[in-house]
Amino acid sequence: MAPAHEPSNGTATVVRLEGEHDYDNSPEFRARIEAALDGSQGVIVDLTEATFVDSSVLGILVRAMREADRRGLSYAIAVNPEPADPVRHILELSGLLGVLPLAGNGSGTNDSAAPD
Amino acid sequence: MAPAHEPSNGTATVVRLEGEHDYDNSPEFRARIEAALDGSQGVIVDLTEATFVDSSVLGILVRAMREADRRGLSYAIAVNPEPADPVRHILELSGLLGVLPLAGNGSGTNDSAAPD
Amino acid sequence: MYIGVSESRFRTYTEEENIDAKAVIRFPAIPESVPKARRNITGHLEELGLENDLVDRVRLGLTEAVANAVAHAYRDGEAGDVEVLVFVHPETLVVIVEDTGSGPLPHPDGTGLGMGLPLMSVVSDKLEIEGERDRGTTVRMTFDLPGLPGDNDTCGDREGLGTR
Amino acid sequence: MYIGVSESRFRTYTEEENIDAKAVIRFPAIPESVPKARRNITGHLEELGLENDLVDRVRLGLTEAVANAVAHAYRDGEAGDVEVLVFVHPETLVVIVEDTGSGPLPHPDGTGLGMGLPLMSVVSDKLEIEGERDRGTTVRMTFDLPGLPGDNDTCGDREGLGTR
Ligand SMILES: Nc1ncnc2c1ncn2[C@@H]1O[C@H](COP(=O)(O)OP(=O)(O)O)[C@@H](O)[C@H]1O
Ligand SMILES: Nc1ncnc2c1ncn2[C@@H]1O[C@H](COP(=O)(O)OP(=O)(O)O)[C@@H](O)[C@H]1O
Repeated sequence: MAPAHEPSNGTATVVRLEGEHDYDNSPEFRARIEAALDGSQGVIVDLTEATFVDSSVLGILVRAMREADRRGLSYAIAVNPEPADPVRHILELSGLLGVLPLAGNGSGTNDSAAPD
Repeated sequence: MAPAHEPSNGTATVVRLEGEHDYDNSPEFRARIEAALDGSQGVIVDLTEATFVDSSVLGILVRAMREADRRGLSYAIAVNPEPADPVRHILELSGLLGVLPLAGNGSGTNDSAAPD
Repeated sequence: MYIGVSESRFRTYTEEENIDAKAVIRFPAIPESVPKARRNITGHLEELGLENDLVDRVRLGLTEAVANAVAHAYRDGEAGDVEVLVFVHPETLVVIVEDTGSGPLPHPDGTGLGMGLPLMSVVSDKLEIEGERDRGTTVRMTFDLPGLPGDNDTCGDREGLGTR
Repeated sequence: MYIGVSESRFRTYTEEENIDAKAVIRFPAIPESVPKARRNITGHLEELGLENDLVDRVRLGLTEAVANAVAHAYRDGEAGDVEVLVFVHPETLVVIVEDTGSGPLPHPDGTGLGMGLPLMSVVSDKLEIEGERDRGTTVRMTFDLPGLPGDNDTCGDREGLGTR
């Protein structure tokens, strides 16, 4: 299901999630994000087309942020700005909207975790 | 309260906990165990004189185990063998009796996390 | 109408409280059951005409509870089932997720970030966990239904949950 | 005798259930209150003549709940209080720990291993968590008292908790 090569945006690889992601299919997402961290100078996770994420996905997002930080890679999450967007709502409920570095709407390369 | 130099047993440093340890005083324990990991080839945590530990202490014990493993240091926990011992009971309740490497009663240098 | 699940703690709830179960479903405790259970419950929530905020919260809470049964309940033995019961009790929506596994046990070696239980408690108005060693875990989440006196602003508050 | 705690969810419990509170104590939500609350409750448990297994479990559950209020409830604002209520309700011992902080929220950045909530659920026969955003969290742990029909072996099972 995962594309063999993720599209890359400038120097950052974009990992796009579509549809529903949970404990069942999140290992796939983990593999994609790990490959992206290994193969580029930064990662943008695009959640604008995702319709559901659970704590296993949230855990992967947090761990990847730490890993990007440790390696000095840029890292950002793109979320649908609509307040009613279910994934935005889940990030709010989980308290992660204030923790994860958000990219400009759906496109940007906001380097919230820029190398020093 | 913590001795400046922990007694060492062979090549392992013994970190002994007495009395009740919880969220309030566990930072002290964390500092002692970290110093022991830094300054020796192994650590024995002696809980035989401890009368209470909470999850903050359990978390430190688990993290130290991982750290010792990573560094190739020996690591063992000495627990009172009495089934009624409250600290043994807490380790049982938490499922950690099967996870932490237990030393022979109160003395041994069981190297459950021996360097390879 | 209550669909009997033998030897289930569900029975106690539904009989004691004399309520009509909206849905009782049993799934094998395997990863594929997580999205299945969520999709199944979504149908029932839509029938009930609940608002989106509440639907999002119920879907997340249910997913976490089912995923925990799959991930943790049957670690040391044969995999069993996970059952989901949803019903409307006068002024609340109740979601019960039950397994017959180990009972709640910490697993400090786990790969999770431990967000499941706090999330279940955030999304619901009340979270209850009962379990017994080797006899399984029952998670019960209660959601106040909006439009009822006094409960209204609970949901409102939660909707506006801060970003830090 | 109930010692009134104004604006407390305790009031609801004790009034609705018409019970005699064994102890209501309020502590500032600071680390020193964790051992203080535990020592205080231990006195009450001894008065009740409970067996060691149960005393160990109650002490651990209480410690975890108070430590959570201290560590998590007042992260984003002024530190407040944590209140502890203990009472015997016909066949159970009930321990309630309440704060007026953030309400339950996951903190994935935390340093904890996330063992507190599962431990509270392991030690007690029932764990209930209620909370409201910015209005605090109430944790209620119910412990079956031994020697009562049917509940006896619950405790027995728990004592024999496996080593893995
Ligand atoms: N149904 C269950 N059966 C056994 N243990 C459980 C169950 N649900 C939760 N637990 C225990 O509670 C812990 C915390 O759960 P949770 O907060 O969802 O975090 P995570 O699943 O990320 O570890 C789990 O690691 C597990 O040890
Ligand atoms: N009283 C509380 N107020 C706010 N949040 C809480 C409270 N108790 C628990 N939490 C949330 O639940 C999470 C899990 O708690 P716990 O299982 O005790 O793990 P830990 O304290 O190690 O993080 C905490 O990290 C915190 O985010």
